[in-house]
Amino acid sequence: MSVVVLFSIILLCPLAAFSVFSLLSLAGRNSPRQDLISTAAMLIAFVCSLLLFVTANPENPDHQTLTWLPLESVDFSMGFYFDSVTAVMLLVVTIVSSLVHIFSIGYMHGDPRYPRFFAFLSLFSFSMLFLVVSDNLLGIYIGWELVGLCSYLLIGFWFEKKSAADACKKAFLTTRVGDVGMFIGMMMLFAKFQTLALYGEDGIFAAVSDLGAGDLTWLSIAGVLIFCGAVGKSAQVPLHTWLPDAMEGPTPVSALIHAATMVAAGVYLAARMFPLLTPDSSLVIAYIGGITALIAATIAIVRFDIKRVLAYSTISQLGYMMLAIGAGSYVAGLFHLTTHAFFKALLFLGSGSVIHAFHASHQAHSHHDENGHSRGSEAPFASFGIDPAQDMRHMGGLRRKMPLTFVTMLIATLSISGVPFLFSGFWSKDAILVEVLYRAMSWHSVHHYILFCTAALAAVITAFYMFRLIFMTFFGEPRNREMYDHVHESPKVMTVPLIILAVLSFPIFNTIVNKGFFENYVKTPEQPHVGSPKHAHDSQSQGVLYAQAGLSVAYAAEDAHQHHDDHAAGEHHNPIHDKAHNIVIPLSFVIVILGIGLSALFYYWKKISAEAVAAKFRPIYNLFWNKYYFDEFYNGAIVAFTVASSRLFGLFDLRVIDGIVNGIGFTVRELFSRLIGWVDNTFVDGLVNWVAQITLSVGGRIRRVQTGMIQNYLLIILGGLVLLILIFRSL
Amino acid sequence: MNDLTPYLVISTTLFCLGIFAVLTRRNAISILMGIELILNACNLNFAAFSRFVTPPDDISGQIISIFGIVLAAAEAAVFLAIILAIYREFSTISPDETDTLKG
Amino acid sequence: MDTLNNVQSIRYFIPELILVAFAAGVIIYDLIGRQEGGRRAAHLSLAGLAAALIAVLLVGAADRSLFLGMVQLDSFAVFFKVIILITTAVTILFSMGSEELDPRTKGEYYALLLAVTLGMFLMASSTHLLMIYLSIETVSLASYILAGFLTHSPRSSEAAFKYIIYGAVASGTMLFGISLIFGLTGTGDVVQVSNVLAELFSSGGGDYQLAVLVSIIFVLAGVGYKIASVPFHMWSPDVYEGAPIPITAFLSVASKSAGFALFIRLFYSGFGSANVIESVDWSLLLAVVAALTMTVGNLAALPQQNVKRLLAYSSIAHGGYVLMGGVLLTAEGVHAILFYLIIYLFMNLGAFFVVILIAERIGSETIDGYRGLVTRAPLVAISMGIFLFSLTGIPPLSGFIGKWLLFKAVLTEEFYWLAIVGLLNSVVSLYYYVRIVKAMFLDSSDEPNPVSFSIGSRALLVVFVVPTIILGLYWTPVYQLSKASLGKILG
Amino acid sequence: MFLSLMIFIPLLGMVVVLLLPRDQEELARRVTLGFTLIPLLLAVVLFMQYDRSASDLQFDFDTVWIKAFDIHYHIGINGISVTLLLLTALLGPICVLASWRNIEKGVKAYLALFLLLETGMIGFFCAQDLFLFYVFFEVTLLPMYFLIGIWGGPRREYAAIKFFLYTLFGGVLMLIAIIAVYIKGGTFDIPTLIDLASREGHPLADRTFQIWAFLGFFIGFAVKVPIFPFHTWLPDAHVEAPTAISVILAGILLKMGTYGLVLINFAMLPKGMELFCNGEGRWGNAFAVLGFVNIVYGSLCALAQKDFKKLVAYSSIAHMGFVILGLAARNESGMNGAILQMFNHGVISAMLFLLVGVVYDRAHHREIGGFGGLGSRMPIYTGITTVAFMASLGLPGLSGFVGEALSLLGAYDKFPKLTILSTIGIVIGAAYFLWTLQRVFLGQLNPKYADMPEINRREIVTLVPLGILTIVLGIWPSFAMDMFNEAVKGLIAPLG
Repeated sequence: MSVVVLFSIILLCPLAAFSVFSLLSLAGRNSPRQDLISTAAMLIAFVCSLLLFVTANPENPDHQTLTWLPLESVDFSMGFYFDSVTAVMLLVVTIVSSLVHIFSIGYMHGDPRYPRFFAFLSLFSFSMLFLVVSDNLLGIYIGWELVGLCSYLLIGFWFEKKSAADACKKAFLTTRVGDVGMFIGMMMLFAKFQTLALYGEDGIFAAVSDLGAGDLTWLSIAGVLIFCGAVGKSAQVPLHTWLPDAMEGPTPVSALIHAATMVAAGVYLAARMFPLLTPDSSLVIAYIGGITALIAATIAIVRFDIKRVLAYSTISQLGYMMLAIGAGSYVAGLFHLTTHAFFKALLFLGSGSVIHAFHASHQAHSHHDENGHSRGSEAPFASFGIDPAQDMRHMGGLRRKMPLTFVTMLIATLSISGVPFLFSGFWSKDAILVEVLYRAMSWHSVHHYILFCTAALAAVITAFYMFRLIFMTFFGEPRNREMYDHVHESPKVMTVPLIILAVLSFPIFNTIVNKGFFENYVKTPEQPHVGSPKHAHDSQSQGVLYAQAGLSVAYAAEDAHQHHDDHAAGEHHNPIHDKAHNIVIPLSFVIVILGIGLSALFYYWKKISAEAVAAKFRPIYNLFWNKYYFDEFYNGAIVAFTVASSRLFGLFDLRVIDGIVNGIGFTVRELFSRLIGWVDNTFVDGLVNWVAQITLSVGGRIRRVQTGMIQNYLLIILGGLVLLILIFRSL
Repeated sequence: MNDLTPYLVISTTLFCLGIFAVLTRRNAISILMGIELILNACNLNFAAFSRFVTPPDDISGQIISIFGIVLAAAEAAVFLAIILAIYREFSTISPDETDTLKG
Repeated sequence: MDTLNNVQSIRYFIPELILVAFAAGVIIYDLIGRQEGGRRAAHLSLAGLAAALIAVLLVGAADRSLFLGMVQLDSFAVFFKVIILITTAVTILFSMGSEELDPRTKGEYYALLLAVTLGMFLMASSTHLLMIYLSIETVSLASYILAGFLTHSPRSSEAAFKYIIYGAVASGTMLFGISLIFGLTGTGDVVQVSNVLAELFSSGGGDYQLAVLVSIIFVLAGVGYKIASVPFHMWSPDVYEGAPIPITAFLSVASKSAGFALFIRLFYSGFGSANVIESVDWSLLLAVVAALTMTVGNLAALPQQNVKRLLAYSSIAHGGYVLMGGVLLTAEGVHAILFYLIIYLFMNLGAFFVVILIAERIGSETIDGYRGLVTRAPLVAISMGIFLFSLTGIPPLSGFIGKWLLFKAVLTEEFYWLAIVGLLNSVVSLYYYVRIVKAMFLDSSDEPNPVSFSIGSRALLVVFVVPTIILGLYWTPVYQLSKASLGKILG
Repeated sequence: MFLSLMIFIPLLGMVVVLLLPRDQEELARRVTLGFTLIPLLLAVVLFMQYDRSASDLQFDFDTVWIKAFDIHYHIGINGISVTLLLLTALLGPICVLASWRNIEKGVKAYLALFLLLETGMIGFFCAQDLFLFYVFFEVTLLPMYFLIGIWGGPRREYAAIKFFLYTLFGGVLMLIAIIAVYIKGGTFDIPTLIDLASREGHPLADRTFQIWAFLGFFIGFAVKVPIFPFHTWLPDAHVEAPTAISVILAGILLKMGTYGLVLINFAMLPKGMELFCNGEGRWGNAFAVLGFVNIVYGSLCALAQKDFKKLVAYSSIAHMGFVILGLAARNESGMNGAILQMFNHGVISAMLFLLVGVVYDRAHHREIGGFGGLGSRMPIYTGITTVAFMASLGLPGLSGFVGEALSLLGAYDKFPKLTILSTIGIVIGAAYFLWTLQRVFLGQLNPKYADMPEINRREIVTLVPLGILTIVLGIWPSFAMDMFNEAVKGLIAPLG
């Protein structure tokens, strides 16, 4: 079957599933077997993408377009672009999505809005797939916003919960901020190239390489702006605060959207934009990625909510990927995306299974409860506003109760902590470290050395907190008896997806997560050789240009050379590269041992008391516990701003950022509304009314002249005559 | 005396006196007198002009002044009638006190 | 054009004679049988008007100067005569229904109306300063009486009182001005006056400037008092409010029209023609007067509660609009004036008719009396709405077309500021017209029981409504008519 | 002839309705519905018949009306007007349905006035003679005044007169400009005038004249659009007007302003446009700045509202800002975006007002804070609202996005800074809509509305067609854009 047909099937199946639901409900009827419809649709899509992956040949990308808007001077075409990346992404998305569908059948069972959930899942899958296959920025942006919408709808799925309602709005608005940046970037590109198409001979990528040297800065700015979108969606610092809150949504949603696919879309975007990334913008991306990786990891250490831990770990892993892309190692980034998608989804589903079990037990022993999950509020005992069913401090020893969940999650954990050779996570993470170090060594770039250390450190912490999670959840003695007693393993429909995902964490069985295969399958596109003719790798010209870009000539030379043998024979037979490799392999052993060992000392053997350490390093602990005061910073900054300036737009900022950050700020709204309303009434409307007033009062005056005394009238005649004579005399 | 000026002076004075009376008198009758003064000033003008300006055989000026006198009489009649009506309604003929219509 | 002597003139003077005859006839008839409340007298005078109308049309509009150049017979005069006749007839119809008038005296009332009509005929056609003065006086004297016609009504008497004092002074001033002009030119014939003045100044008679200016402005006082233009407008609100409503309507339309006829004749074929005084910018003078008039009228109307008084001010404002057409002394301007007067006739008389009906059925002249009228008397309310919006000048009603022509005339001469003032004024005017509309449509009345009106009055109402709408959609005939009526007025 | 039919059938309907016996209200409603459906039918036919490949006038009909002034009854449509015609004709029956139950007093008068209004609107979009154009422009005033003033909310009288005065004020300034143009051009025929204005040396082409005329027309239309600072009539009018009338106001009347800008200021007075849009000199950014102010200011005000309907009203101001911005760009993407945005805003804002009406009819108040948790009580209503909101905040895949994005993309070419600033509006837009969504639909169900009836079939019928349009145009904008693209090309061709 041709690519087009397969694509259309892949896209249409989920869309159809959603339409069925929406049409039925518009007619006021319920869609009883929505779960089956959606799941079936997703499976079909999966089969098709598998077919694509197997049959289609990524060497010669398939690219088809048709005009979307009939404009002459500018080009608005829609189309799809199929290359190895697309194939991989399609596969990843469809696999995870199908599995999540299946899992949800069990997890969401008995929810009052059961069908709606699946409908939304289908809509999401459609949007995500659309985003992946589309060949131009506009299409990507469309899919981009649509997945945002679905994430909004699904986070707020249990909208009766205030926390959920707030979280979904926060998510939408925060990402929207990034999207606006992305849109501005798009406008810049559009203004320059009169098109938003990426591929093809008049696509942006083709045009970029014809740019003059003077455009380098411009291009960097555009690249960073586009990347803003990714910052929002992939929850990079400083727009990361929405993702942890997004955990208010049902756990399968967290697994699908906020771990495997949507948040990874940011990375995908960065990767797609790879040919636009100048050294400068790359560096920005890399730094943001690195910082995010570290910050998120450190925050994760001190979380107790099992989903929050995973959320922060997601953020930090995404940071990794960004770092990779920014460091110019396209393949490693995408590879980590792939592996991460599977094991993170697995982790979330696993945690979901635990939470499910706990809720079940909770229901078993506290009967006063109707609407399924939507009652995190009434906890039987004190907890920092954490849903008790997600609080790891209530868990422990679960490995006996739910062995399957335990084993699968353990595998995922080993994978994410990068335990050597056996697990996919190791390979991808290792690849990233190697790439960064390699850049650092080959370009003698301090930046990249710093980044490398950050990444390594983050890796240690990752291992630490992941095992902390495992130990606290599955090992030791149960901390909460009566809940523990009611807990039992989840049904097949939930465990099977876990098993499948677990299998997908072993490179041996799966080509898709096999580094060797992946590196051959996915090819790094060229980055802009701004100013120089296409495909020219003359190191001199490169040097000059990158010197203009404010980088060392060596960097430039190496880079050119690098590109050269990229095209010759991949990155392997490159001395520096091998050197980096040889450093990283042992290092990752150290990392893993360090991380796991520490965490074991804390939480397994209990040799060291976490509390004690926390007490010792109270300030740091607080820093972590309070998530680096990001939310507080936003609010605080704004409050300070208000106090500082009572100016209208100051207040407006207050209102909006507050709305973005935590969407509460009711008092502020009051204040703001009064001000704006006041301005509108006083200044704008007031002016008009004022004129009206004047007119009326003048009317009144003139009226008063009409005294009713005839002789005054006569006087006025006289006056009028004299006046007229005087005036027109002088004229 | 064969000069236009004194006539004009007189007539202008009459006119001004008339206007003055009309503006200042607090009694309808005196106002009527003022009006008569104005009209007579005009009549005087016409007569004088026809004597000094227009050719001797053209007496239209004097005719006009006669018309003026007639009209003055008619006006006076109507005026007095209205004054009576006013007196009936307001039991005063002072224009200051007949100011119910205003604004 | 040929000048006819008195004997020859008679046959062209028949319409006026008919009016005189019927006026006399009505009085005599009234002396004999005044029992039946003057209905017959009314019919008789209507017949007289009809006869006069026929006569006017039969005599035709051939250019002739009657009575040795005292009176001019031309299409221009005919046009105004017709307008005046129609207005008088309508006024008589109004009065027949009116209950505020004392039935016993209605006979004299009609006779006086005929007399006024005669005077207005002369105003429209006189070309000699003396004739002008006489006609004005004729009209005024009769109007004074009519304004005060309501026995035992202090308001009416007061109106008459003020009217006559004001009128006498104004016309006296005018007469003084006339006398000066006579002295300066040695003639009373308007055309000759202009010629003499022209050569007087062409032979560098700069030292006469002040004299001429003063005299012309004095004359302007008389005319301005007739068309109630600032600063000679102040009598009209009081008189309009005090006088019987039919008379108010009559004055606001007929005597304004006659006044404009006089104004045009005087300034176009008289002082205006050769722009007798180089040093005076007549256009500017008139433009200022026009702008002031409409502004004062509109602003003063804003706070009014008494609908009669409100309409009085509104008609002052409309005088201002019309005056805009006369500002530029162009054919187009005069044409616009004639056209506007036709439309103004319908919408203004219509509005006053509604005021009469309301005053009699609901017994209120204030806006409050109009509350919820649409539920009580839909036809009347809707008609009133149409008249008012037409007066505002909102398309597709005829009032808009009238304004449209005026503004076009002004803008053609690139008098932009005047046009802007005028249009902003019409926005202001919307405000007070809508106050009545609001009362009628948006407010609810305290007593919802419907009010009934006689078939006749409803028919008459429709007679006003229809042209007000139709002329807004298709006005070519009227346009042609008014164009034809210009005649040689512009020399 | 076709168009004349479309214009005057509602008028005929008005007569018929007035002739119906007083007590036959249901019948009157049916009749009105019928008389609004016919134009819709015609409009659809028009839409099919229209030759998309031509930029000149089609269905042209021209006959002398007033000989003396060479005033013609000249109607015809180009691609821009045909889309707006379709919108007008579509909203007609929808509004009749929307006011089926919630207008009790004076039903006949209401329907009659509504039909008159429709005649005015349809005529306005067809008129090709400046005089006719102005007459139709003003004809919409009277019915609107009464519809707001009689059937409106508590402050209806204030709102009505305010609307009336504002629009008339703009109207008279426009009238001066029209007369001036007529005096210079000697005709009212719009195509002819456009042609004359493009000839160098012709008095119409004189730069200073064009600038002044531009200002006259601009103020006239700016009041209708409304453009800051002439906007203050809009919130009052929208809030006080009954649902159906708000729909017409937002859906059509605002478009009359922008349509006029395109037809007159843009096509007939290019030199004036040049001065205010070329981005150079003191005035070069004026037009775009106004667009920017509308966007940001409108969004800010919307953000500040507590009244559901007022919020929607202010959002309209913001959305019209995008239109202005797109027009200011004067390039293909900007213009097409602006015009598409006109159409889309017509559809979306209509939906929004209908939705507000739905909840108002049930709860009899519009306090955003006064609801809560309706999502669980009325899922269908919530679903439709979500679609409308998302469309309005410019979610891709729904029609709102395309117009906005195109306008911005086009405007960026000319006014980069302003356009970037304007994107703030996108965020704020999301902010206030989501805020409303949360306050009204999310959270615990407000016990006061525990038995709030779900949206009924009639209301769904009014909403669904608009919803479909929203989605279709979001996915396949060419559906509408094909219609006016040629016309737009014709407009911007002279600019090179």
